[in-house]
Amino acid sequence: MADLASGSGPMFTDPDPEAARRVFRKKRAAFEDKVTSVRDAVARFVKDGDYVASGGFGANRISTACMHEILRQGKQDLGFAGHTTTHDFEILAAGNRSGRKLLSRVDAAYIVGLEARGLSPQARRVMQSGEVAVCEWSNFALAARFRAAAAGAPFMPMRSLLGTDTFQRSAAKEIACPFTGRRLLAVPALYPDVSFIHVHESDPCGNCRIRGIAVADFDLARASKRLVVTTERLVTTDEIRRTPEATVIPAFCVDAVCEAPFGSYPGNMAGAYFSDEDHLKEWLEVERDEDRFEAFLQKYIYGVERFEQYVELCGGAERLKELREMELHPGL
Amino acid sequence: MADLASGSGPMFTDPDPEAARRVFRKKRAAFEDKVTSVRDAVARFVKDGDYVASGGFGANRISTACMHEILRQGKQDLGFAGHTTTHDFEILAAGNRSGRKLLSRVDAAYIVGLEARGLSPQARRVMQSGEVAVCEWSNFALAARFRAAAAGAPFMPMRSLLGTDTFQRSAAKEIACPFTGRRLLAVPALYPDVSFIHVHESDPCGNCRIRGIAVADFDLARASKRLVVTTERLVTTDEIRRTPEATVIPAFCVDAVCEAPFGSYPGNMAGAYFSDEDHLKEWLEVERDEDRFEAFLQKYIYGVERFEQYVELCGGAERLKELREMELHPGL
Amino acid sequence: MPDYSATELSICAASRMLEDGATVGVGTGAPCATAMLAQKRHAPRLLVAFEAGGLAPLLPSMPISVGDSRTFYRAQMATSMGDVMEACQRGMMDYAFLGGAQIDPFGNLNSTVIGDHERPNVRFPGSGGGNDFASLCWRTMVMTEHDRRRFVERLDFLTTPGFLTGPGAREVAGLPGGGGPHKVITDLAVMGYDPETCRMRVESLHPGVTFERVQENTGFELLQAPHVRETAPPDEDELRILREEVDPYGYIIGR
Amino acid sequence: MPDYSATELSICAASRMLEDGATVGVGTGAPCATAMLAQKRHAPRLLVAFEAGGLAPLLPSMPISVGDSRTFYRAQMATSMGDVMEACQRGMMDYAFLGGAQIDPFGNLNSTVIGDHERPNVRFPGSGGGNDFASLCWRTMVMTEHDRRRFVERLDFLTTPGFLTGPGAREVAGLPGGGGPHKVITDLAVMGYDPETCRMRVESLHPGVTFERVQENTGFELLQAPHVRETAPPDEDELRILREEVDPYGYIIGR
Repeated sequence: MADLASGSGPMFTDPDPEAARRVFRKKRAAFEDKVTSVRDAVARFVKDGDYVASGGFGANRISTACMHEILRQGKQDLGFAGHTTTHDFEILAAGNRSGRKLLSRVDAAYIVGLEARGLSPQARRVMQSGEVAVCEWSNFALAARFRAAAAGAPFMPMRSLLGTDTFQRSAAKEIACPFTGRRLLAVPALYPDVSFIHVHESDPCGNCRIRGIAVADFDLARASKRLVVTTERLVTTDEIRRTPEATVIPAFCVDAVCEAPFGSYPGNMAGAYFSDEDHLKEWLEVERDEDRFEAFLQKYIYGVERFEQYVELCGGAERLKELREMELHPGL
Repeated sequence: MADLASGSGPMFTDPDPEAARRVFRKKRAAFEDKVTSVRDAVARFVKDGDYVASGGFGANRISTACMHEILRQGKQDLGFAGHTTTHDFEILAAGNRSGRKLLSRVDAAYIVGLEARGLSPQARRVMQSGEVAVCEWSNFALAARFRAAAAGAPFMPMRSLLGTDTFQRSAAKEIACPFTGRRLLAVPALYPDVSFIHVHESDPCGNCRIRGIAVADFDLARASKRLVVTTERLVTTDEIRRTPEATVIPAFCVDAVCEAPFGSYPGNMAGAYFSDEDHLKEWLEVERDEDRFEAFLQKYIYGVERFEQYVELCGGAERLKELREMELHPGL
Repeated sequence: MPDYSATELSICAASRMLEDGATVGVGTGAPCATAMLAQKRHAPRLLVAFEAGGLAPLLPSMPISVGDSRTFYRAQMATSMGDVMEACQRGMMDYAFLGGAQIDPFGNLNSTVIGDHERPNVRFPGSGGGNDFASLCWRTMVMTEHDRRRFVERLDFLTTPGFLTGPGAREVAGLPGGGGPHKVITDLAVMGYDPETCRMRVESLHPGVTFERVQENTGFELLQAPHVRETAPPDEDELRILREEVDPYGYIIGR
Repeated sequence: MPDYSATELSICAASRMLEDGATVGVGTGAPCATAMLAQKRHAPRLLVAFEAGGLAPLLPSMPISVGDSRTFYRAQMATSMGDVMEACQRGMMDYAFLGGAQIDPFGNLNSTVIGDHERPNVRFPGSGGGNDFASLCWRTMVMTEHDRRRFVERLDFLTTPGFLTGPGAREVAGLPGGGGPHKVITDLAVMGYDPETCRMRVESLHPGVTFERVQENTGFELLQAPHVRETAPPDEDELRILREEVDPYGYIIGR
């Protein structure tokens, strides 16, 4: 096939599995206690200029605790993978204010929106300013990029994106199938420098269980050069070994384990608590006015030291009890 | 890259996802009761000339009940995918005797052997006779072929097989990576006409749970044009819906559900019963002598109507109680 | 003859197009309400899939996100995004049911930017799973409000494929064969596509709506089907299920 | 000085090569016994992976199959073949530990056929996961009996890659860089590979074994390491663990 096209979008990460193999060769600690604090994990594993990815989907099972800490520690010049990132993206976008630039490049499949809740004014300001380099993808394309990296392959073949401006603005390439001759899309492996995944249960070594949908986290965990896990609760390795088929992320992929109860708040955590729609609405509301937003961030993020304090400010145990009710009785 | 090589092995199935899409478009019954007998499932879903695949690994979680039925019904001219197929392959190889030809083509990653137990004389006779066309693969390569088919992609890129006679005798091709320029292996999607997978639990619609390793069955189930599931026990759909993350095979991939307690016997079934090493040894032993083998098959397979009768002949409840003990107390 | 809103009418009209036993990938909002209505009324065996991994849930209420816990509540399987998308790529999903966006005569959609891509006037979320659903499912259904800002001759950005440039263009581009846009349901009419030209055409007008009014609210020339019918209005039963069971709080139908 | 069999010696010698904290993909038989011994003696944090999906099990006894339930008994994860193989491809597996086969001077292995492929004199199982492990793990260890039928100048069939035709050949073929054969442990000696030529060389001789005897039992010319040592014999502790805990029924060590 002569007329194979290439997307013109920027490639933010190196898809070469040989480079990745040299990094992964050093990841080995399957039996090591990796329990640490969110603050120390972010300080130790996130460097300015890193390419970051966030697990979960939308405002569901996201590592809010780590997103806040990245903002609080004032990390700069980060790349970010946006496969239906909603509130997590909204938090990081708050780092691009008053001359600061937390986000400098984004692989975008779904950003700036919060699904049925509307669009984030702050995220839109940032993404419309031209200060952030953007490469376009679809959710499946980004998931396939993590799949390729997790497999240790430089790319994955797939069949969407073709024929659209989304492809033109991506860093994907058209290829001819060696067996059928068909035109296919090849998406490059995406190895994030560091990823943050919130789970229901982890042991101190990082063997993790997830309730409900895994979204792309099976692959994201394996694709990441460094992986910080936050968990609703710590369980023993003995408990993990009772049902090994329930493990989704094995310890040897994990670099840090942080106990973070309600760590997805104000997002949803399956079986634990529903999303706090009032607080999410407040975020969208205050973002309209830069001064109010500044005060809001002071109160909830910059003004506190730990995520637990934020949860307290948002209503603490009382509010979480309500959200638990909503989660357990979804018909109401 | 100018010197990209291709394996010279035969391609037994069509890797084109367009052809497969037309078949999968008709697979829809996510809410239909598909409970039937092993006999009827094999009679209805296996046609002479079909390409067949078997789930599990080695003699572990295999659908022995269906392998026996295929032999009993005298199916002919079948293709077969051999990713560490041991006792299942041994059973089918018994169909290539006295002028009959059950197996006519095999994608081989691991065949004729039973791992630590030794090689099957009958399977070796068949594979050394030249009457069966063989294409060579590795276990990962066959798993990747199922992965490609499950993904609806015509191939998967990977990095083993390269540089060996295994590649030369495969139907794989070398390709150049569109991003790194590296030489890679491309393995073609493998869509079996019909597959047989034994699971721990299934509901009447075919939502299945597996205890322990899934091996390649997540992908095999999705790659198969027709899928026959045998299950240790039937559970209600209500039970399945209680923990949807535990489902490995969703109903809309399944065509038939057969309740087959001890259906992997004399193979191992995790948490239920260990393999019957005495009976497996007897198989290998009698295969040395064609007459004794004939009598053996008469007694255990051709002479009975149902798999349950075979289990009875092998010691029934008493023997299974012993195998359960061995499984639950593996230290002993 | 009950009274009903245009939104209720379009949801009811769309739900009748989802036959029992079909498989559909849905987005949040009206598409999800439509699928829920179909399940509760005439299509109990409609398999609903969500891009984040929810497969055949018993939806207890309207999801806020296509990945929230309602989307896999008592589901047959809570799986991964890849597994759902690969099922679409394998050819197992009949319908993609997408929400509002900028749409052109060939059913192509824009949900990325208005204006220049480097420095857009408006940045929208982007494809999400929309491009994948519309590329890989057999038939794409779109629900949106009907106005000239949404129905445009030329998109600022082609995010999600319809028929692209016309007959055969999807196949030439490498997309799976035989798929593409199916229906567009708005507050004014139901549109399909002309088999010859792949251009949008009016197939039924909602009660009291003239073709002229639809054309006025459309930024390109609309074709007409050989026999333009009147959209059948919702019946009592549909409205009761929609108002009492599907959307009791009126998130979508707004009351 | 305890008495011990050649098999016991080679298992003990091999197990000392597996350092604590390493990751190893093992086959059944001697390789598995070796890994178990290492875990129980000096490498409690040795991560053992089985190709069928068992990850970091607490092996209660010797598996009969690399997929039987012992291989994921109280494991950290019971996963898929693809997940384990992809971990190898990603570069996370230090050692591939393979069993006996026909081997050539460059450490290439044959486990497919003797004679012509279409109509072989002997059909062996084939690659299984061997080719993948040896292609994708960093270092390949092989345990086999030492005789001229096994150690041959030319393989009937190159199933599994060693150094292929010599230095750089793996990389030219497209295999991951920096991997390849590491050690061959037999009942007579421990062999490694000459860094210049990638040809097999004797590194240590088991007590009482001469180089000449090893060469006699090898179908190609063996090189010698600059300083050929004597293989350290097993100590009481190793033998006790091996005999009482690892292989009490003597499946492997045969007693």
